[in-house]
Parts: sequence; structure tokens; C-alpha cells
Amino acid sequence: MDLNFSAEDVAFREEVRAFIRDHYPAYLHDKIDEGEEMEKQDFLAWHKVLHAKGWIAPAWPVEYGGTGWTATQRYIWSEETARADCVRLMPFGLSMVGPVIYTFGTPEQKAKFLPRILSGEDWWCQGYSEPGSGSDLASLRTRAERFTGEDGKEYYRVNGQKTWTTMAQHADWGFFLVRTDPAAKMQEGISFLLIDMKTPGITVRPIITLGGEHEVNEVWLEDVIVPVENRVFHENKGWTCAKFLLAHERTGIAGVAASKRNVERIKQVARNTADGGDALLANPFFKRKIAELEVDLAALEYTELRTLAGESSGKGPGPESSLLKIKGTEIQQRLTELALEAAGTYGAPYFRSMGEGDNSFAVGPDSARRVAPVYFNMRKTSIYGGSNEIQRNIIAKMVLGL
Amino acid sequence: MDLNFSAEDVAFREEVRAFIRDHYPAYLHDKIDEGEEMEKQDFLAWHKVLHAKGWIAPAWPVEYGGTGWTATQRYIWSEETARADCVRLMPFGLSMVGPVIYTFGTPEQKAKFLPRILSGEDWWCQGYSEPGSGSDLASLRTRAERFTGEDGKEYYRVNGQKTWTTMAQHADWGFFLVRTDPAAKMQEGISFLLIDMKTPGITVRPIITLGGEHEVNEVWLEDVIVPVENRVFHENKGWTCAKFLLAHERTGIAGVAASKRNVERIKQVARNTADGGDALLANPFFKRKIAELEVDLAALEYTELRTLAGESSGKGPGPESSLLKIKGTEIQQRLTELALEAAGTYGAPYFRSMGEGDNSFAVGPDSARRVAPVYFNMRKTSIYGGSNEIQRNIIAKMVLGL
Amino acid sequence: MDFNFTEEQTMLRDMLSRYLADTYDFDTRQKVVREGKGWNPAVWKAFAEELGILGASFSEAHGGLGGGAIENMVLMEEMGRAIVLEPYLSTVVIGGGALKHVGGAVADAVIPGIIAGTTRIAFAAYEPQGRFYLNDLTTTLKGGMLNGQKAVVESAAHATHLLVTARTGGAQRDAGGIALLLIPADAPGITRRDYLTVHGTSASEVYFENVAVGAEHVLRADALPLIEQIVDEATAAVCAEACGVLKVLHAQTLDYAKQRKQFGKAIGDFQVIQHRLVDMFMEVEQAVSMTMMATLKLDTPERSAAASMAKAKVGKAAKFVGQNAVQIHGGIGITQELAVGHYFKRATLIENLFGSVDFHLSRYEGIALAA
Amino acid sequence: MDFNFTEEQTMLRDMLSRYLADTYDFDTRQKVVREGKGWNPAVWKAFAEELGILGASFSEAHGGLGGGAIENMVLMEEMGRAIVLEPYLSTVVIGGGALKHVGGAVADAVIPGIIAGTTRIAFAAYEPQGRFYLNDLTTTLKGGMLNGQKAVVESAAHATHLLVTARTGGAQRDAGGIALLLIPADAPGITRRDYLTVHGTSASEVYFENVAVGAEHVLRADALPLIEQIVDEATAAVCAEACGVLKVLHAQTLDYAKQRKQFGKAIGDFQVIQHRLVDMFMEVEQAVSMTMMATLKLDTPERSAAASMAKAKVGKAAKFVGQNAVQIHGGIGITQELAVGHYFKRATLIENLFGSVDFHLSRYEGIALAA
Repeated sequence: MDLNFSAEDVAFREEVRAFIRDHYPAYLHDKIDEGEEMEKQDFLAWHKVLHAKGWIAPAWPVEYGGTGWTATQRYIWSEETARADCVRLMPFGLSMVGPVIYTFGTPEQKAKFLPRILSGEDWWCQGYSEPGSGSDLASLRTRAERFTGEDGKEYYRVNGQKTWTTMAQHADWGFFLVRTDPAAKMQEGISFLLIDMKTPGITVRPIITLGGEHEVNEVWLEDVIVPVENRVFHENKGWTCAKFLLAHERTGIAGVAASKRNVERIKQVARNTADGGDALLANPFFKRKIAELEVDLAALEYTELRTLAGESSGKGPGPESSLLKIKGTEIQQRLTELALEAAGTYGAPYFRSMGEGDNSFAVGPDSARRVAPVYFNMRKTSIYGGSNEIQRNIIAKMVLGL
Repeated sequence: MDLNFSAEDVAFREEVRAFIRDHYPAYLHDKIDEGEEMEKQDFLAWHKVLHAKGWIAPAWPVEYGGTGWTATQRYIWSEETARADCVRLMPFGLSMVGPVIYTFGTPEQKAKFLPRILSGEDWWCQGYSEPGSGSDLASLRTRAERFTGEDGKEYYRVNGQKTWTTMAQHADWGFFLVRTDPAAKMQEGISFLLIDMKTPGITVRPIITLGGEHEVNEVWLEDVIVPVENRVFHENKGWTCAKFLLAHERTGIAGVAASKRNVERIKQVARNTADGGDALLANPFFKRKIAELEVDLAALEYTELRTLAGESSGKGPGPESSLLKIKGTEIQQRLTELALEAAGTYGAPYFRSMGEGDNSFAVGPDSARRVAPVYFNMRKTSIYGGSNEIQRNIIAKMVLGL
Repeated sequence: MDFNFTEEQTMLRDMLSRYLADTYDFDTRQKVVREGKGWNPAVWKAFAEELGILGASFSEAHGGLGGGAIENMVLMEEMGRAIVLEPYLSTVVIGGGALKHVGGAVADAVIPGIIAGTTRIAFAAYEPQGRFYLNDLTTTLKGGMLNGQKAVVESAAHATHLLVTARTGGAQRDAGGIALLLIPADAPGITRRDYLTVHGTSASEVYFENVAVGAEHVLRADALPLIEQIVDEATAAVCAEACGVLKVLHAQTLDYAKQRKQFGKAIGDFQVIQHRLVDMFMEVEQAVSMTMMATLKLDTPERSAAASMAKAKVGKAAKFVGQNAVQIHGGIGITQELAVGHYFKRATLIENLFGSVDFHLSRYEGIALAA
Repeated sequence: MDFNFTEEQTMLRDMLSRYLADTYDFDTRQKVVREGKGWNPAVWKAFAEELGILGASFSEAHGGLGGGAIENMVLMEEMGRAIVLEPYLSTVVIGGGALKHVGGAVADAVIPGIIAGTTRIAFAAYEPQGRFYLNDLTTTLKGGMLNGQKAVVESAAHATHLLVTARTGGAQRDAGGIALLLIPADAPGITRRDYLTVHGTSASEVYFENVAVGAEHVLRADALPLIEQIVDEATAAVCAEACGVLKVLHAQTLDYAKQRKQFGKAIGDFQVIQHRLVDMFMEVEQAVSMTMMATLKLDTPERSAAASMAKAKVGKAAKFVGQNAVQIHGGIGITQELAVGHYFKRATLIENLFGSVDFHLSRYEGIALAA
């Protein structure tokens, strides 16, 4: 038992730092510092740099394009990218459908999709939630009926509606949970389909969230024709892929490295914010909230490290990852609460709706610029990926045997 | 809408203050200040003074011995007794079985029992809980079989076991919930019996709680013979009395006046406790906990006053009183947490168990003397009288319609 | 002691409540927000002329109905229930409140216009560096010239008058040397940058550059105690608004929980959701109690302590009830589509309005908990 | 980075665990508590002779097994699981720790006795006025004479040596001028008032009246940094003890919730109870993580920050898990009859041991969060 990095790990860390310093697109730093929203090409700019280096998918097996790093190296990687405030990569291809495809897909599916995920050529979205099925994912009603086409090949005809589909407006491909056997019980009779978002019959409609963002969408599927070879794993066994993916999603969701970076950001803001003749960071109660956050974040970090150690010694991400999701999102939300509180009076102005996209002037400190929208937006984290109530149900059942 | 006391109320307050000053047994102050536990005769000493004055049962209707005070006067009374740190009166006769008897009892029962409750001649205990039925009170199993005695009169033969019976070791009488119709569904088939604790077949066994106190008991009933005329209200309708009494119990349980007094006590302790070169009350975080307590206590107080105003305008104590129980007990418990924290290192010593009753010497400040036992003991408040979880169930069902 | 409303107060509540139910539904409100002016002048006109509520808290001598803080509480709660945009708080509670305390010719001159709906007042008190501290002022009034900047002045864009705090002497955070001014909003030398708030109202940065201020504009020369008093009154009023907001948040969430089905039953059948709704209910009830307490103590020596206690409790309730209303609604709660999200936004802004929970707890401690 | 225990560490844990399971059941423990001595010398003898665990954290040169802080963590967690009364913390972790840091002749002389079980050390550091501050000392060592009083000294009644902090110069709370002494517990001029603690151990007020202290008793002259270090080590160890206590509290409560029936079903079927047990589980897991972190950082510059972070988190966990274990058990949880209440008592004392949650958060802030 030992927290020290080996000489190899220290060298690796230096290599990573140098790479980021030399290759991270500088203009992204400016955008982040000015509180601007990231757009598709911003995410892709960094994605392509990493792909060129071969570092785009550290968690993947080497045979599919992974880096072969140890758990410690992966930890160092996420630490260093957060420390350097690098833009977060979109998870839908790299962390979600990619692992499903290399775990459950056919050789043809692997050959077709994995390289394009790695290269960033395909932008993916996730068709899971439906208006009637939020936390109760298995109650989904989107239907896929199998039929033989005029060309003699097998197809599905998909009808239904998905919602909360993040970034679907940019997506080339989507992975969808659909019901292939309507007679089967809830979790049975579901299949996992890969659907080309340009297929006729797909309509994407924006949902505008409280902060004014267009992140999520409704996706309507009307007689959408999908070749059977785009189904991953067995027909009616899509729930296996879904569960696998949900557990994967929960691990990444802890977001320790990003939260560490955000704690530093809040401290800097509190240092520069006046509070009755002193800095806000000197206010004992504001300082205490930061200290408590740091304590809770350390607890999350070392719990994640223990989980990773368990995984690298053979156990896959288990239901314990629900803990990481719950505590990780609580911390992310508390950070936005602190940012809003630090902004004080200047938390109220809202620039987005002065006129679409009119960011041409702002008032108050830059740090206050988007604190309220971000606070509102981040309420989603305790809802998505299985709400925090659902995560507690999972722990109760799977870990505690209740 | 107005918070001011009328001239009559102000005069009444002066009268109350003068009475307490002149008639409250001085030796009780010393006992409380020295952190000694109250014994039966201590409670009775103050009880008898109040009975002589006619002020023993302010909440009772005048015809049964009440004072005829307005809601405001009753509020003043509880404020002033708490302010003067008067010992709390035992509720089992005055607040619990008394109101049941004058509401549901026969003229004979009223004539026999009420005067002796007022005078303090009878000490009562409550036989509700059973080992198998904690929060689920209606699942009680103590049986009462009816039979005709050799004297031609009707009797019940009672068999079963009660638990958590507070002060049963001193009790002359107990009020018991017993099952008179074992075939009936849960809440039906229960009757409300008054039982002379000297009846053969009753065994009282102490339960020692974490702080070392002997407050509660197991009560075993083995072929205990009870005349039918000691049943209050109809046979198999005792649940009506039980519900009435539980709502009554919840109102008193808020304990606002006593908590106010205890906040003052904690402040005094914090003023006199050193903390790194200053008083503990100057520690911003300890002070903040006191401030938050005071805020929450004010919220409880004004919520109780609104409830009382509602009651005096005709509504009885409703399910809203569950709020008073939950918040009142939370505050009582937080007060004991603060006392323990203030004691610091001196929270650890435990004098009671050095040898039974050996209080002959103590270490550390007087204020720290029994903080740990009191803290442990007060955990009961969120469990008894319907646990705080049950109170939330009640509000969910009765107020929110869930 | 008496916790009942008078018949007049009940009628006042019912009148505004009916009006808002009839004309101020969610879609109509959102249309006004999208138009981007931050208020609807027609509603203000109706408040003044059709309902006559703008005079509720003024004396009959000024043409009002003879009410006071309780009337403001009643009206503000109803406005919270409909997340009303119009500037009752700044014009009537704050501006009107200041004039009532000052009295005399200026009150006689200005109050009738407030009641008639033609005079609207914005409160230009907080400054960019000053956070929630009313005494932390760099705006100066020297030699009859006003210079400085005020931060996030609600409704300045449609105000006829500005109620301004300015330093006439002393250092930046001294208690003495602060004047309270009432000046025309269009006085030469005043410029604004207007923007919308998260709530949908309009606010402005207000800049003073050599604005000429005559003696007749000075409501009070050594004004911090008065400023504290009117902000305590405003704090009680915003607590009442919060009660309206939170009652709706709770009611809508309760409704939703009864209807929304997951795993084959209403989510309101899940005990965890039930207890959450109970905890929200208790927070709302206690917020109501504290608001009454603070309102009823406004004319007593306990005024400031009570206002800060109430705001601390209401601020916590706003966060707890708002966040959980969204959480129980799930994804739909954070879209622009449902009203619940907009009530949540208002509740969130109220948390920091006139000071955060921590600010008010510290203020309470300063008053009541000296070591 | 590596979070695995060595084979030796796992064997050590298993050995103590088996011994305690066989000989230290709850009834046996309570019998020792009722006897009122606060410990069982036979158990101590077994620790030394039968199990040999008292040497686990000492170097082989001193006759130990060559372990250190991780071995202490492993053993302390097991002792927490059985709420062991015997003075491993004060004798081995604190006393032994001080001697290891000081080294030299005194270490060579005293450590073998610790390992053999014949030398037992009590830590006489805190004072009645000093709360949790190790530098707040009125006990003085002047002209070779020790005078003063120490508060709540655990296990002093059965110690052979006292590890004493005393002021040799400076004012009451100065960092400088503090010496660390190791003196015989029966030195002339030492008197005690012994009592039991809530946990069932023995503690004492220790009074020094002109106790002669020679140079050979002074472990270090300017000792506050060393004292802070050994208390950080003790803090990490008591966090490990807490992990054992909390794991048992959670396990017993989970068991009870599965068995206890109310309203026709197990109370563990109620979602509110389920989520409470999940929250307890998460607190325990995080307490374990923080304990490992603090233990592994004891020899790094982050030592004090990590120890205070861990103690703050563990202190909160102790309160949350302890209170809810009792709450879920209901009335039976606050009787002397069930073990759960006694684990709750230990968890409660640990909250304040070596400083409360607030104390450690403030200490952390002082180290890591200067404005």
C-alpha cells in the first residue's frame, strides 16, 4: 500500500505535461477563460490532436486502439488534463458506444465503427430516455419491427420518440434502445441498435434548458429503416449492453479531476472578490464551504482510486460505481452553488436572453458571467445517467442485498 | 395580525412571574444546576404547589379543573415556566390519560380519576409499545379476554408484555392498549384499559438505557384481572382514544419553551468555555450553530403559535402537529449535540458507572457533567411518540394526500 | 397575539389572486419575458387603476388604503405565486417605504404618483465592490455632484425616480456619512446599461457622472439607519414573495408526483419521494411562519434580528424546495417549457437578494450573539 | 500507487480478528466494563505474548516485526470492530510512535518493554483549559520540577509511564517552549483521580506537584512539531478504529433492518430505510478511503492536512452512522442490552477525540486555505 508514483510514472507525467503544453489548442483556453460555451468544432479540435498522438482512448484495449496505460497512468492522464483545464471530450462515442461495440459487437461492426469513433469522424448520440420512461428506463416504448426488405435483406422498422438526447443536433450516428419483442417483460425484448442519424424519418427537435442552452433534444423516429447488421449483440438482449454501459457511464461521471480544477477556480474567484473590506476567501463561512468541498472531494478521489485498484485487480466496475456517481454529482452541484454565491448581486444578470447570442457586453466580474445558467444546468447531473435516487436503489439492492 | 400582548396578558405574565418566584421550590433549582437527575418526589413537589394554586392543568376544560386561560395565556405560562427553568411535569396523567378520560370517559371514571391526576395522588404510566410493535403500534398483541367473575361482575383477563414504559417503576396506574378482539383487523379490536399497577400479575422490570438511566421498563402482565368499568370508551374502539392521545402528545412534544431555555444555557456554557485564547462563543462555527438553532427554534415557535391560533379558532390539533414533533425533537437533539461538543475532552468521563450512584466527585466543568448521557438519552426523542419517520408518513398521507 | 388576517386583508389577497389567475397565466408571462422589456406596463396600470392595490400600504391621507407591512406581505406572496415581473417591491415597498419614513413635503408630493402608477422607483444601493453591504459605498455626493456606479439596479429602465445611497463623508465602509437621495431617473449625467435578469425582469448598471443633486433631493443626510430599516422591510416583503414561490413549487411538484408514473406506480408512491415532499412542506410552513414573524416585528426593536433570521430561514428553504422540485420533476424540470423551472429560478435569485443565508446569519449574530 | 495489503498485513489482520472473535465477544467485554477497571490485563498479555501484535509497528532492531503506520491501521480497525478497551492507541501508537521518532537510548530501553506488554504508556497532553489545542499549556517544567494538571488521560491508571507535555518557557499558547517528557507513572508528586469513560475505559485527571524530572526524561526540548506529528499519527489510527466501529454499526443495522418486521414487512423493505442504509454505507466507504489516505501520507509534507481532512470526514461519518444506527434500531438501540448502543457510544467519543470536526476543518484551513 503506497501512494507514491514510480519513476516510470513520474516520467510519464512529465511527458503528458509537455504534450499538453505543446499541443493543446491555445484558443480553447481563451474560450474557457471568457466563459464561452464550447461548440462541436472545439471538442473536435482537441479530439483530433489526441487521435493523431494515439492517446484518444486510454481506457480501450490496445487491440482496438487503446494506449495500454496502467490504471495509475490513466489517473495521471485525467489529473493532468484537468489541471491544464483541457476541454472535456464527448463521451458518447469514446466512453459509451465504443466499449459496447468492442465488447459485444461483431468483427464487422468493430471494423466499421471503432476507427471512426477514434478519429472523431463520427459524432455519436444516445437514444435511451423516452418521455414516459425517465428513471424507469426499461419501460421504453420505441418499437422496432423486423421485416425482410425487397432486397431480401433483414431490417427493422423503428417508430417512437426519444428525449434528453444530448448533442443530437450534431450527431452522425446514434445508439438506441428499442423494443423488439413487445410481449416480453420490461427488460427483456429490448435490442441495442446503431442508427445513422441521416436516415429518413428521423427528426431532431431542440429542448432549451433553464440556462438557455441547446444541449438536449427530442428525437422522433418515424418508420426509420435500420439494417439488422446494425444491431449490437443478440436480439432482445440489448439490456445487457445497456447495463454494461450504465455502469461504465457512472465511473466517468465522478469527474474528480474536473472538480479539483473547479475548486481551484472558485478559490481564485473568492480571493479576488471583496467581502466587507476583506477577500471573500477570508470569510470564515465561505472558506469553510470550500474546505468541506475539498474534504469531500478527497474522499471521492480516494474512493475512486480504491475502485480503480479493485478493477485493475480483475473486478469490473460494479454497483459501487453508483457511489461515485452520487458523490461526484453532488460535488459538481455544490461547486456551482458556491460560484453563484460568490457572484453575489452579479449572479442575477442574464446575458443570453438579451437577444440570441448577444454576448457583446457584460457587467460585473467575468467570473460571475454565467454562474446562474451553469448552476441551473448542472441540476441535470443528479437526474441523468440514472437519477441519484435510482443509484441509491441500485446500491440498496446490489450491494446491501435489500 | 399582531404579536403584542394585551394589557391583560402583560398583567397575567407579571402574576405568573411573581408566583413562580415566590412558590417554586428553591431546592429544585440547585438540583438542576448541579446536573442531578430528578426523582419522583421532585416532580411532585412542584406539581403540588401548582395544584394548590389551581394551575396544574391549564389545557383542561374548566369544568374538569382547567384554568380557563386563553391560548396566549397558556403560551405565556409555558414561556415563563421554561424561563424560570421549572422542572417539567410528568405528562402521563396531565397531558395524556387525563384528556382521554374527560373526552371519552364515563361520569364515574371522570369523578374517580381526574381529581387524583390533578392532585398528583396517582402517578400514571403508559402501556402502549410492545416488543414486536414499535412504530407499528396497531400490531400489538397483549390480549384481554372478557369473562364474568364469581361475583357476577364483568372483567378482563389481561396477558401480554409492554415495553418502553416510562416511569412505570413509580406508577400507581397505567393506561393500556389491549386487544379485545383477536379476529379483528389491526386497528380494530383494540380497547383502552386503566389498570391499577398494584394488581397481582403485573411485573415491572427495568431497562437501563445508554446513559445509565432507569427511565423505562418492561411491564409483564400475567392473568391480570381488570374490571370492565376501567375500560374507557367502547370495547374494540380504543384506537380512537389512542389516536386522540397521540396527536395531543405530538403538540406538547415541540418543547419550544424548554429548548429556548436550553439555548440560553448553551450560550452561557460557550461564554465560559475557553477555546484557544478566546471564548467558545467567539468561535465563528460554534456561534453559527447556535445562531442556526435560534433561527430554527424561532421557526418552530411561530409555527406552533400559528397552529395554536388555528386550534383556538376551532380546529383541533391535526396532522400538522407531526411537524412540531419532528422539528421540536430535532432541535432538542441538536442542543444535546452542542452541549457535548462544548464539553470537548470532558465529554468522555462517565460518573454514573463508577459505582452506582457515586456522584461524590466530578472532574471538568459542571456543565460537562452529564452531557454524554443526556446526548445518548435524547436520541429517544426521534423514536418515541411515533418515530420521526412515522410522522413523515402521517404528513404524507394526511396533509399531502400521498 | 393574533394570527388572523382582517377581512380587508383577505379581500385584498383574493382580488389580486383572482386578477393574476385570470390575466397572468404562465404563457402570458413568458411572452412578456421573451419580449425582453422585463415588465408589462399594462399590468402596472391595472394594479393602479383596476385593482387599486398600489395604495394598499399607504395612509389614507396620501390617498392610500391605510395599510402597511401586512398588506405588503399579502400582496407580495400573491405576486410570488404568479412570479410577477412588475416592480412592486422597488416602487411600493422600498421607494414608498422610504417616503413614508421621511414624511413631509416630499412624501406628499411623490406618494400619490406611486399610488396612481405613474411614479416608479428603482433602488440604487448596492455597488460592484460592495457585495451585500449597504455601507460599502464608493458613490459620492460632493459639492452637490453625484458620481459613481450602482450594480444590478432592478427596474431602473422603467423607473421615473432612483432612490440612491451615496457617501457624503467618511471612509468607504463607514457607517456615518451616507445620504439617501431621491432623484429623477432622467437627470443629466445618469447613464445605464440595461439587461435582463435570470428572473426575466430588467436590471441595469447605473452610472452617475456629475449628476447635480439639490438639497430637495436629499431624503435624509445621515441615512444608514433608515436604509437598514427600509431594507429590513424589503427583506420581509421578499420573504413573503418567496412564500408564494415556494408554495407553488411544492404544489406543482406534489401534483406531478401524483401523476407521473415510473416502475408501474406514481412516483409519489415511493416513500423517499413522499418524505422529500414532506420535508419541502415543512420548509414552506416554516418560511411562512418566519415571514409573519419578521413582518410583525418590523416596528419593534427586534426588527433587524427578525428580518435576518427570516431571510436566513427563507433562503435555505428556497434552495431546498427549489432544488428538490426540479429533482422530483426530473429532466422536464430544467427545461424552459414547464413553469416549475421558472419558479426555481426566482427562488434561486431570492436566496441572495438583500444578502445570502450566511450574510444574514452573520448579521443576526452581530446583533444578538455577541460573545 | 498501490492499495493492496501485503500478505503479512493480511495475516496480522486475520490473526487479531480471529482472536477477538473467539475471546472478545460482547458479553465478555461488558463483563470487563462492569468490573470497572477499564481494561483486561489478560487480553493485553495475550496481545503481547500469544499474538505478538504489540511489536507489529516496531523495527526488527527493537524486537518488532518491522511494520509501521499501515500495521497500526490494520490493527486499530480490528480493535474498533470489537470495541476493544485495551490501550493500544496510547501505548503503541502514541507512546511507541514518540519513541520511534526520538530514537536513541531511550527508545532502545523502553520499546522492548512495550512489545513485551510490560510497559504501558498514557498520553498526558490535553489540559482542562486547553480544549483540543496541544500548545495551550499551563503545566510547567521549571528548575527540574513538573507542576500542573492534565485532563482525561486515557489509561493512566494502568500505565507504567506517562508521556507528558509541559511548558518550559513562553506564554500559555506559544508554539515554542514546550517539552515532551516520558516519566514513570509512579514518580513522587503524581496523583490521579481515576474514573471510567463513556466507552468503558479508564481515564484520569493527573496532577503533578513538584515532580522531579531529570534530563533523561526529556524526550525532546522544543517538541511541538513532534507532538503534532505523533498526534497526526494517532489521529490516523483513531480514524482506522472508527472504520471498524462504523462497519460493525452498519452491518448490525443492515441485519436488523432485514429481520425486524413492522407493518407486515421487514423495515429494510421501506425505501426511506434503504436509502438511509445506503447513505451510511457511503459514509463508511469514504471514511475508509480517507483513513487510507491519511495513513499513507503520514511521512509526507501533506501529513497534517491529510490527517485533519480525514478526521473531519470520519467525525461526520461517526455522527451520521452512529445516530442512524440507533434510529433504525429504534428503542432497543438506546438500551445497554444490545451491542449497537455501545458501538454508538464509541463512535460518539471518537467525534471529539484529538479534536472535533470543526477543529480539524479550521486546522486544515490554516494549512491549506490561507486567503
